[in-house]
Amino acid sequence: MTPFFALLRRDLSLSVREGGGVGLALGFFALVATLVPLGVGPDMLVLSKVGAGILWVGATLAALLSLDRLFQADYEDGSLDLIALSPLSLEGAAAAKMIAHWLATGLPLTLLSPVLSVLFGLPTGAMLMLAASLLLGTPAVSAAGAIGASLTLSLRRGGLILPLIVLPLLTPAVIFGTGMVVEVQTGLATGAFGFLAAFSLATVLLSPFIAAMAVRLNLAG
Amino acid sequence: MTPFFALLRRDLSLSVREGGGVGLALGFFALVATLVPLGVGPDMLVLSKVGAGILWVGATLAALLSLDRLFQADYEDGSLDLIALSPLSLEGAAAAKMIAHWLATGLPLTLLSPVLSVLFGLPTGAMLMLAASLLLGTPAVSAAGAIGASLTLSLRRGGLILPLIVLPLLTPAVIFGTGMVVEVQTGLATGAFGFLAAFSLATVLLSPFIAAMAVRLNLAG
Amino acid sequence: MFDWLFRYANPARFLGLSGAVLPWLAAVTVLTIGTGLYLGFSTPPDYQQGRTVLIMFIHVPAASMATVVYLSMAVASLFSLVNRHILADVAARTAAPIGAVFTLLALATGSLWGKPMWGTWWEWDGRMTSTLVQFFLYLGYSALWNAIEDETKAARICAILALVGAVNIPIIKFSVDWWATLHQGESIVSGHVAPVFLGPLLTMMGGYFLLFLTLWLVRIRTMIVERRARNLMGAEA
Amino acid sequence: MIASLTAEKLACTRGTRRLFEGLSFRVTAGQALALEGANGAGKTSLLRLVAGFLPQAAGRVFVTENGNEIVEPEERGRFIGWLGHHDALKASFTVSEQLAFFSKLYSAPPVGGSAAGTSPVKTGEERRAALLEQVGLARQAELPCRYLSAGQRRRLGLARLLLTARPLWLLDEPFAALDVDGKGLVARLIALHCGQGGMVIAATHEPLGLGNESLKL
Amino acid sequence: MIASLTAEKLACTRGTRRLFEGLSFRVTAGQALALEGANGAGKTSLLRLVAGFLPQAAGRVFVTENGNEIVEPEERGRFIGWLGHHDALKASFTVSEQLAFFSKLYSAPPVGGSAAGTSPVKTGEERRAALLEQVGLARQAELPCRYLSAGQRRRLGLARLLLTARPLWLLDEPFAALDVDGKGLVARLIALHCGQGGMVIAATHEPLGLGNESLKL
Ligand code: HEM
Ligand SMILES: Nc1ncnc2c1ncn2[C@@H]1O[C@H](COP(=O)(O)OP(=O)(O)OP(=O)(O)O)[C@@H](O)[C@H]1O
Ligand SMILES: Nc1ncnc2c1ncn2[C@@H]1O[C@H](COP(=O)(O)OP(=O)(O)OP(=O)(O)O)[C@@H](O)[C@H]1O
Ligand SMILES: [Mg+2]
Ligand SMILES: [Mg+2]
Repeated sequence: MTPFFALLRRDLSLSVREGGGVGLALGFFALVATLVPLGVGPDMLVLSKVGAGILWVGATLAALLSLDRLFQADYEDGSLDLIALSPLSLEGAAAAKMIAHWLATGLPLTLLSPVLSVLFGLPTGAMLMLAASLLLGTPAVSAAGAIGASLTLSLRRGGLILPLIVLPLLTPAVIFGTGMVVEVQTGLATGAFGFLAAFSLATVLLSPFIAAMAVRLNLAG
Repeated sequence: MTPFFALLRRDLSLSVREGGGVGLALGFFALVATLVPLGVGPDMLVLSKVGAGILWVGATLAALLSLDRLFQADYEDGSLDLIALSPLSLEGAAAAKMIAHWLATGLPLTLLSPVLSVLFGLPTGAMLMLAASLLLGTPAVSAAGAIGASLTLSLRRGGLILPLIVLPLLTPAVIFGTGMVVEVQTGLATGAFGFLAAFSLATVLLSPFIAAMAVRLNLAG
Repeated sequence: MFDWLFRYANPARFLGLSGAVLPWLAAVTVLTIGTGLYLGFSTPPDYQQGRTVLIMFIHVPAASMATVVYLSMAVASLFSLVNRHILADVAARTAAPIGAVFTLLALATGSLWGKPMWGTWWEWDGRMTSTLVQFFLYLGYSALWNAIEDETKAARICAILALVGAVNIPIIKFSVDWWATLHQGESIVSGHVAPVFLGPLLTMMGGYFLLFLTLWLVRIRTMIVERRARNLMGAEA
Repeated sequence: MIASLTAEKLACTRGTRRLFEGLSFRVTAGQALALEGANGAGKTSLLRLVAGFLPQAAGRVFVTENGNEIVEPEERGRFIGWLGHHDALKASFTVSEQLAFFSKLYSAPPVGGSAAGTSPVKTGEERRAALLEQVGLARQAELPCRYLSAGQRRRLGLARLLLTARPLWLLDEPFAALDVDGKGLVARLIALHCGQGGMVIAATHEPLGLGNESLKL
Repeated sequence: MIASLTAEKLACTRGTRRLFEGLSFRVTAGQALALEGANGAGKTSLLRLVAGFLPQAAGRVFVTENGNEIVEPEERGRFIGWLGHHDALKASFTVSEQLAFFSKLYSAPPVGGSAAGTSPVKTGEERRAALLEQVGLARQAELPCRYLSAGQRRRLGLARLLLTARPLWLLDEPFAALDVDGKGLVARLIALHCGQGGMVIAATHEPLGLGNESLKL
């Protein structure tokens, strides 16, 4: 097994064992999707209008909140020093971590989304399109999240600063992602798919380099 | 200064210095209030219907997410051992931490809520009632959060498990809290105020004892 | 290429030079804004908007400064990363709160204007929304600065964030505009502003820009002096 | 002031492993006890048990005060000064802020107490400054703790121990990370504390000083 | 295999404080260098600088391989075996899982390498078992790391160091938390590593063994 996959696998099993893994992000997503109707009230007409948006925001939050310690835990316990000295480049390490994060959160969140769409009474077409848009958009969430995590890795209580930094950068993903669902609901083509794909691709490709740069700076502190 | 206030003051200044303090919870709250409309679409009529619910959920999340390390940080660095040996009882310590947390998050979130209500086009009456309901309900959020934090203090990556444990306990707060706003919007009395007040009071009174018990168990591990 | 710049980038020399320039700059700023306000108040009431049109002279320049300041911050950040110069660090850091205030001013005046014009304090229109998101970018940047204790480290880390944000701003603007548009479109360049308003408006814009430069210089100077004091204290530790 | 700490037929289990059993010992005023044993023998566990954090699997621990046996862990804890593996330092607090907080948390007496070797100064602040001087951190007083070196962190722990002025010291590897000077300081502080009627139990892989009793785990 | 590590006129600044300057030294194959100095003198900082984590304020560090000077921190890092203050252990991983991960991350050679004192065994797994045996953790192989004692954690660090089979060891207080046996083990491992042409730089408050050069900070 190459160093890259070794790290990817370790991060995956860590997120299952210590992060509570896949379950937690899913649970959080489901809770938000349940609480909002409780707060908003049982009007299905209103709910179906806001469903796609709430679910997109909920999935983004669930993914971001489960990565606050993507680099931080390794920094605090000295693992990051050892990773930096290993044959794996920091760019490679960042990419491995990003992919592990997406596999542990983005992907399962996408798979859960159709189930939660039911709570908002989304019709089947919209439901499937929501899942498709999440499949396309969540890699960007993990990638932007990895940048945020690398920037904040030396902060003791980085918890909330990460979404504060990353969420504004992700507005295009939310807009185009829900845009894809609205296209189905209204029947008007707007090209949201293309934009989301381009945004996602660019973010994913750039993120390992930016994250590695930030990690290097942080190790020097 | 008594040990109780010493701890309260320390936690407050820690949350300002290391937690990024008041600003972060507020920022997160504001971001959620911005992202949801981005997902839901710009229709003010829809937004004003869901506003109170979204803001209640957003404020709850902001408060909960900023307390994931309420006990955990002190546990990991050994401070909790020293606190346990101090003249202050663990019950007192839990109460001090809970109050510090409310002062640093619940209170400022309440104060910010009228501004964010504007984003959802809430009329003035609903806006004020929302703030009132948050003022009454956020202490319960901090209190239930302290219980959750004490239960999860030995988990390395407690981030998301905490809201997952605590949010279900807080559904009554969300329901009665938004209920108070709906009363204003519809003019129908439902007694939400009384329920919320009772719930809040009970949670706040019980929480230090439960949290102290959980801390004791965790120290023994 | 930037040799000329670095000759003045030595903090001591910068303090000297900027100290000499600052009083003049401040005077010109006051003069320009004063003139702008005077011209603004002497315009006739708008046939549609009445006297509320005066808000325009506060609002429009503030809104443009939101972007201009971010750009300045990004350029300073680039220097901070590439040339590792403390003056660039300080310049980037000090620009952020100024930018945040301009952005807040644009939001507040826009909101005040919205009430009489559209009947609501807030509408989810493209420009307004992207201004709000930009406000969050400033907030995140400042929060990160304050959270990292070591100053040189904070400078580099935040520079990365500023640049990532700079790349993303056009994308955000575009996506938000595409999402919902209601706000007044571009109208200065395309000549839709009545000439009576155009003069005072352009004057005010210049005034705001000068105001930014003045505030920026003042804050950079204070921070350099503060750092020196701290270094003196630190050298004893 | 307490007169002694007694352990009777103690046993300790971690997970599935019995670390020790039937362990009895007594420390009386003025005595220092060195805990010895290989890595993983259970020294840290015994200290945490005495402090009341870990429950014993069998046996009894108590301190005696005026002839009364105090068994309740929480009450026992009020007599204990703790120096563990962890530093209990907050990255953003300066050295003196950190000490000031613990002084208030422990309602530390502003003058005297049983703090070994402090000259009789007046205010709490002066006393803390004197303590920092004593452990060699005077120059770092205004430095945030994140910048302290490993040994400086331990030294701050020593200052806190003195500050809390508790009669029974539980020390986990008190010599760790300290330079030669620092080790000498610890040995002196232990001797002074015992000289003033205090008690010390220290887990260590290095000798505490001359003439101490030791317990082999 | 590299032939030497050279530091020329190094200076190091932390925050506003200049820790050292004009520091020059050279370690050649088979040599061990002990870093000495009071708490806060800059030993850890020097090690981090050599490892390429901290940028130097002035001067040059490089390793020489076949006559080529390798200055680039990231390339230099490929020769370095690191034992720092922090354990780099994950609470939920067992001792052997932890070691297996690092073995893959470092693409550690399954047989031989420069790992000091391992008998020539075949598979990676056998080799790791032998390493655990050597550092005295055979019984703990399946224990999650959260339950390890302080000394056991350090021993696992030693096993990892051997596993990565790097020629230049940078050790920060390698004796910390170890019992008498463990200290003997470290001294033996250092001697063995040097005997096989390896190099060692160790920050320590205790003597490394006989006949080592030392550098006083
Ligand atoms: C909170 C609400 C508002 C925000 C955040 C906002 C934001 C902006 C922004 C970003 C610009 C572009 C400035 C530039 O770079 O040139 C702008 C320009 C402008 N705004 Fe607003 N605006 C708001 C409300 C309003 C309202 C209610 C009106 C009046 C009906 C208004 C009238 C204008 C005008 C006339 C311009 C100049 C257009 C041009 O020539 O570019 N704004 N505003
Ligand atoms: N859940 C568990 N299951 C099995 N063994 C455990 C468990 N928890 C702890 N242990 C073992 O109990 C012992 C704890 O030892 P402790 O930390 O008290 O040792 P110590 O004497 O302080 O050692 P050191 O000198 O290394 O600090 C270790 O040997 C550890 O492996
Ligand atoms: N930002 C800063 N400002 C001032 N001084 C600093 C700063 N960061 C670190 N220091 C000082 O630099 C030194 C760092 O020392 P280092 O950790 O290298 O010491 P060491 O020799 O390893 O000590 P020990 O033996 O205690 O481990 C300490 O004296 C510390 O106080
Ligand atoms: Mg121990
Ligand atoms: Mg050190």
